[in-house]
Amino acid sequence: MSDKVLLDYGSGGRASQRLISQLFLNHFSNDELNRLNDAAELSMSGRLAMSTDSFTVDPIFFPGGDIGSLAVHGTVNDVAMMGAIPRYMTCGYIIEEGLPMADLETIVASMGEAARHAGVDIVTGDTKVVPKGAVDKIFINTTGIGDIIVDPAPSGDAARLGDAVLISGTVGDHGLTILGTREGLEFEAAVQSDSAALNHLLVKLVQELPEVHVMRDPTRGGLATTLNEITGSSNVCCELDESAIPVRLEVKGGCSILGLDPLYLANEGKFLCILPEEHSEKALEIMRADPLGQDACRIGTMTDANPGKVVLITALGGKRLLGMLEGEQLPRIC
Amino acid sequence: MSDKVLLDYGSGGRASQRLISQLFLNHFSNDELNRLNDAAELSMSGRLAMSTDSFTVDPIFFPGGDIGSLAVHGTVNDVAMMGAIPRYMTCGYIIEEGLPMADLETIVASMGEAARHAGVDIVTGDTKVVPKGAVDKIFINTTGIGDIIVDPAPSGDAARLGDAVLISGTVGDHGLTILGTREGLEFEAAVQSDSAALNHLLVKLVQELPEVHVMRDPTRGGLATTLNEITGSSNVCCELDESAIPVRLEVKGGCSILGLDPLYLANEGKFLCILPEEHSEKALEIMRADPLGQDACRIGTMTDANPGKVVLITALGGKRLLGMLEGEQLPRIC
Amino acid sequence: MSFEFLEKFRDPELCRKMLDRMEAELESDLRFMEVCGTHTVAIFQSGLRSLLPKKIVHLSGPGCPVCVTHESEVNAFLDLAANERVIMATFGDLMRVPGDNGRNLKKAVADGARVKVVYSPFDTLKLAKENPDDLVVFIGVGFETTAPTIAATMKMARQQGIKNLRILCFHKTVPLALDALLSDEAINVDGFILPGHVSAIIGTKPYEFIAEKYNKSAVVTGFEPLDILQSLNQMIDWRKKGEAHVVNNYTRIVGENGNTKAVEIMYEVFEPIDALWRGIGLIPGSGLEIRAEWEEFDAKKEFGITIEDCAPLKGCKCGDILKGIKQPDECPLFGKPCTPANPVGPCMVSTEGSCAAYYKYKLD
Amino acid sequence: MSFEFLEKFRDPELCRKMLDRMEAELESDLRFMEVCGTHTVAIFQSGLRSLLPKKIVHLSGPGCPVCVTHESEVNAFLDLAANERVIMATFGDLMRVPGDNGRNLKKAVADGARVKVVYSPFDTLKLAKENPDDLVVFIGVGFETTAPTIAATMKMARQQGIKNLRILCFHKTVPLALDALLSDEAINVDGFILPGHVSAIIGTKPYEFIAEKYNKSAVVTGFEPLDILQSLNQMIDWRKKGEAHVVNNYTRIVGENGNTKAVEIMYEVFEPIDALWRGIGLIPGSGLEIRAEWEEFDAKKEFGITIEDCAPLKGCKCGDILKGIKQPDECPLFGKPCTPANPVGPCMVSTEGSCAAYYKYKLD
Amino acid sequence: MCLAVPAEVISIEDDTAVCRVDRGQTTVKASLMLLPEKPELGEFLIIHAGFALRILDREEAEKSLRSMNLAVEGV
Amino acid sequence: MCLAVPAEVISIEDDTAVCRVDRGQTTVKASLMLLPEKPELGEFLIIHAGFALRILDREEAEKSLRSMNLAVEGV
Ligand code: SF4
Ligand code: SF4
Ligand SMILES: [Mg+2]
Ligand SMILES: [Mg+2]
Ligand SMILES: [Mg+2]
Ligand SMILES: [Mg+2]
Ligand SMILES: [Mg+2]
Ligand SMILES: [Mg+2]
Ligand SMILES: [Mg+2]
Ligand SMILES: [Mg+2]
Ligand SMILES: [Mg+2]
Ligand SMILES: [Mg+2]
Repeated sequence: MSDKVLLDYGSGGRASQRLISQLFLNHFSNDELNRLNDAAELSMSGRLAMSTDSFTVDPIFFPGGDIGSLAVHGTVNDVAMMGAIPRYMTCGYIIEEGLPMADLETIVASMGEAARHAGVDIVTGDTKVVPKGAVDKIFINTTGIGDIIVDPAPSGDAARLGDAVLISGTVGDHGLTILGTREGLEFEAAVQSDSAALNHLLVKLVQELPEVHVMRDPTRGGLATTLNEITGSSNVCCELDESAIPVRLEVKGGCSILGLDPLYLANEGKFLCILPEEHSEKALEIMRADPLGQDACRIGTMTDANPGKVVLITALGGKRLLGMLEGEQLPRIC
Repeated sequence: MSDKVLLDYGSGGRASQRLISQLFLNHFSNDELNRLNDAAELSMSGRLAMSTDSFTVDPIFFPGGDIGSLAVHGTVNDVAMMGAIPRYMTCGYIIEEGLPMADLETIVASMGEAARHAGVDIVTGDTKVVPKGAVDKIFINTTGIGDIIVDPAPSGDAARLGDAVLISGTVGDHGLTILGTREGLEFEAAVQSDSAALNHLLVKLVQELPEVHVMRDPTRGGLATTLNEITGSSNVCCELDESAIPVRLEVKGGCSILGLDPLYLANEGKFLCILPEEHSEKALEIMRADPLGQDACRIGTMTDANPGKVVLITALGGKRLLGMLEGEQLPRIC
Repeated sequence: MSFEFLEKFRDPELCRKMLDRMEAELESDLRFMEVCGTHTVAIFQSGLRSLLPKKIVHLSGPGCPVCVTHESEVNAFLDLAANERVIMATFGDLMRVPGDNGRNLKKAVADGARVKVVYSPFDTLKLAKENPDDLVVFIGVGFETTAPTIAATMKMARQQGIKNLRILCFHKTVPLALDALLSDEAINVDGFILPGHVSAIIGTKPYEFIAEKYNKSAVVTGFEPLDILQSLNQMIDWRKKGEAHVVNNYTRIVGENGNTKAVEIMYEVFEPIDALWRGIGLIPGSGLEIRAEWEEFDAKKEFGITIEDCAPLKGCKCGDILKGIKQPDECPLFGKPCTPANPVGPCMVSTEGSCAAYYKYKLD
Repeated sequence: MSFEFLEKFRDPELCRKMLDRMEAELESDLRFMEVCGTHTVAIFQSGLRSLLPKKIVHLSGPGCPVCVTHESEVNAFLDLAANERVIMATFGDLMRVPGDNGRNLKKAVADGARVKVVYSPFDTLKLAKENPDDLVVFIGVGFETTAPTIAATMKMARQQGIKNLRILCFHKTVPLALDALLSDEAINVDGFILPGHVSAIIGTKPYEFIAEKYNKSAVVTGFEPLDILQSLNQMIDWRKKGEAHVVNNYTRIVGENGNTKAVEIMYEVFEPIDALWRGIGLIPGSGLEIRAEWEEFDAKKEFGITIEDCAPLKGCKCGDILKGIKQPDECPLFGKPCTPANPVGPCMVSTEGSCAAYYKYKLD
Repeated sequence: MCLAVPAEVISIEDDTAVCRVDRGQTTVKASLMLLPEKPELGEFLIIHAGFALRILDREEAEKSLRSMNLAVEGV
Repeated sequence: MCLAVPAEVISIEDDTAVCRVDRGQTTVKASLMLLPEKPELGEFLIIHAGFALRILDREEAEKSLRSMNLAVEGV
């Protein structure tokens, strides 16, 4: 294969076949994918969780991961947030003509590795190569599917009065890492993306505690936005204890320079767990037993104070709204 | 909402929520999507078919369809080619900052309409907005899932000696339509894309004829490439009767000017059906009873002449190889 | 020194005591106004506002440089952004500020304008070098804190022989604006929290007129909760005694004479000019303009840009809010239709505007 | 007239009769060579080749303009494509033609070059107008069929005052190349199928030397199966009689004097020059060069491009194939490593090359 | 690369003809700059790279067909 | 927009200081062009838009804290 990706590699012709067999099958190989049918044949049954995400992160390689591993983690996590065991994944690559083949191989290898680690098979895929300038380097879509193992499945509208709000670790690491790679921003932070597959931990959690009401990963928009979505859907108020929210000093420092709030920065390896008060200690115990949840802690409670809103109880003991942003200035973190 | 798509609409914040609720939910509305969870909860069982495709067609609006309807048809068809009833779909939008909102709405409306017509629910999705220049207008990924209703499912490696090769209608319509929209190509053809959801017809076909060996839609790379894939996987020879292959005169004419072969042009609403000789008449009858298969005909036979190859028997009665192209000169037809 | 030490200025325990003292000492409403958007945000974000005694009335003055950037100035930079030769460079704060017909820089980018958000004006040097065939125009917005950084950038550009950098200079200075505000009879403020970082540059002397001419108190204050609480307690004491003072509480950062080198650099490049303030109007001598000796950088000259006053916004109560006559949520437009996503008046424009802070942080 | 009428030239029934006649009349092998890539493709694509009697030996001459474009010419346009000022315009045929180190235009695009595939050279006028700050360079490749279209485009460009269009002129002419080929002692061909569309421009006279000088037959022929079969039958008859003729069988398109207007326009702009043919070498007077009066369009002059001969390719048997001494699949490199995706020699380069046609269409 | 196709003139404007290719409704534009004479509507042109190279001579075409038929007569 | 943060000087090169922000390992570069005097390593700067505006005066900071404590004594 040539040292750059050419349009021919997305043509459906011989060049496409070479790319698929020599690169994708090589790194993703499994019986179903290898058949190269229009669709994969899967055997599943009962209640399924299905989720999709497109990944357009810039830069495509960043401390702690790359677009390939991120594309696995993002989707595996979304499936697992439903109390499901992620089983199968599809991937759709859109590649810019001229992308170094070595970069593509690194990404595909990283994706294969992440999928094996998460225990999911990539069973079907699609590759498009578009003319130079029609896409920025590479975008990846992944769609995942898994078996839901609890009934009812955790859901964003299932938070209830009195529920404890837990977070699995520090917030803002991924968002600040991406910012730190931006040219022109003259800061350096010893921090890396938290991008990780949470499914093994999440499955353990719901198996032992099927009482979990909500699980959700605070990705784009960060903790604040995700909690606002949940309080909005569940019509409860989340009272958050600012001092309890774990934020790395490096992330705090980076945010102070840029005038940003870490609660709005993206995470790619954290989850919120909302469940009845009485199970919160047990949940924390399970979370902390896993390296991906070792900094887990309780950060708030669902109350009836301001239904639909998130209220931050500040370090001073004051209260203020933690609203949803209109948009954000920081593009392409996922 | 503003008259152009802004980065904010992909931020995960309020602007994103407005876009989702006012545009996507409005056109796609169904119970599962409306819950806006990280993943959709589906109830299915048994053998499932799952397929994904990214759509990067340029132009995004073309005679006979647009990228929204195409994104439904492409995936619905791939699922149905497995002898499955397509049930659910996900969609991932990647939108260029500055895309006219009216264009986006047209595309989303068209996608909603196509999904309803195909009888699939769009149950979860993802929207990214990337900076101007980071993508060319809009790309859409769809992933579909359906219940396989035959055992074994049709498969690209299941063609057998003596099988009849049927095509559901004229070839090259989509590819030539897209070429006809290209600036600088001074030809006009009264032809439109054949983009269509074939699932209702395909389901009828396999229900009545579970003996079907292969069903496949000759998209990128056209009839020639798809047949080469099948003969390669099944290790049989496809002897094709050139005179029997239906090609519109408009497509023939356009190809003659450009020096192209219609057998390599993409189709988005046609399928190849390969099945035991004795069922071919029945299959054609079923196909012709549906408007989408009214021009169906038999175009060839699987033999042992040149295993793995496609042989064209020309109008003169000569024989030649119908090979696979290295790549193609015609980008972004899907 | 250490960061732990600096964190003492946020000590919750001491804050609580300050608040208790305040509650105990307050006899009647104390109406105070901060003149710096960073204070506005600090007071809301820390939760301090929710802890202040009812009798403390918190008002926000014309303290956000983005909010007071005049409609005509906004339209001028939006017009310029549409120019194909131009790459606009700007602080992120300006990206959403609306001009006429709902235009803003975010939408301009969507329409094809090239706009680059910079963290420091220094970044424009690199931008200019990387785009030698284009004109990089930096939108010079900000008070005395910021103006010297632009002046220093211009000096560096001249030194490096950069020919394609321009500054669209809309800088404003704080003391004369305060004077204009205070000269309004309707003003109803007991004391001012003065902008700490502006003062780090200009020192404390330029504010002395507040006590002398208007008999009001004013404190140069830092941005930590204790800084603010301490200043409020002082004002309570002074009012009890019937006194009015201008004092510097932010001595760790602010010297009496400020940063003379920065002031020098600022006035080497800029000179005072009459300026239009959004929601306030013309304030003589309250703006900065590029001196003739530096006109090679002057985007206004290059593009013949002039700034004219225009009719005030219908229904917007910003005038009353800036003067402390009304609170944001007393404006009938607040929240509907006026929101940060769709601001009607200046106070909703920037995240540091008083209406925006109310909208974003205040619990009902 | 009608298309139905034209389709009669493909009538399968008549073809069969022609083939039967051929079989009946053939006494020994007839080795014929076509000199036009379009004939090569027509013979393979129609399936005609598989129907020809075994005694008919089909050989492909130097008839594809892409294949005979010299290695140095290919490197020259690849070098130029990398120039940032340049937008290359080209027929699609050249996109995959390999230069040294495996370079080609497709890879150049991936590396950032701007290359635009055009259907007609006329399209370059629009391209030049749309990109006034860039230089549009059209790669002028092709025989007499194509050269007049480029000449007409240059005339139109001058008329429209277009200043930023250049032609990288590598055009070649057929008759002298045939002469060179025939002068080789090793040549083993009984008769030639002459390029119909080249002849539409130059007429039939320039080929008369084939019979006169070399005592071989040659027929100007159309591209439909019957055109080709009819010409082959004639050659069989002539050989029987021991005669050699040059005749025109494509009279519906080709006049004795060709298209005098097109020839005039072509030579108004171009003049003959010695040219290097890939796989053959230097053929005096067989190329076209832009005349001094038109040098404002001359990319070679503008960029100081000269074309030098270089060592022939190792292992490639194209020389023998072009002369009819070997068939493509007799080359040890055929199919491995030499394929259309990764061509070693000229005959595998374009889809009209004889090795490429073998690879693409021939059944084992 | 010498590919040229016959097409029927359906309209002419200035030096450009719009021509129908094959029996369907596909048309292509061709410059008439290289043609010595102006074609009539309904005549056939042979088009290469956007230029008409020649007007197709119907009588010659018929003659050719006749001679082809003659050549195999009695076969 | 007058946001400025304190940061500790950890190295200086030419007219630029690399400074640590908060207790973690995040650093930012700041131009010293506007400072009347050169800071020492370990000193704190107040940084705005990439420029150091002032060196933080430790004694004054301690004085302020003392007076704050004094103000609430006995409360
Ligand atoms: S809410 Fe809006 S309209 Fe009302 S005062 Fe504030 S900015 Fe003006
Ligand atoms: S197969 Fe390749 S190497 Fe051999 S003669 Fe043909 S072009 Fe040359
Ligand atoms: Mg398919
Ligand atoms: Mg998702
Ligand atoms: Mg997600
Ligand atoms: Mg696909
Ligand atoms: Mg790019
Ligand atoms: Mg999620
Ligand atoms: Mg698919
Ligand atoms: Mg498909
Ligand atoms: Mg998503
Ligand atoms: Mg674009």
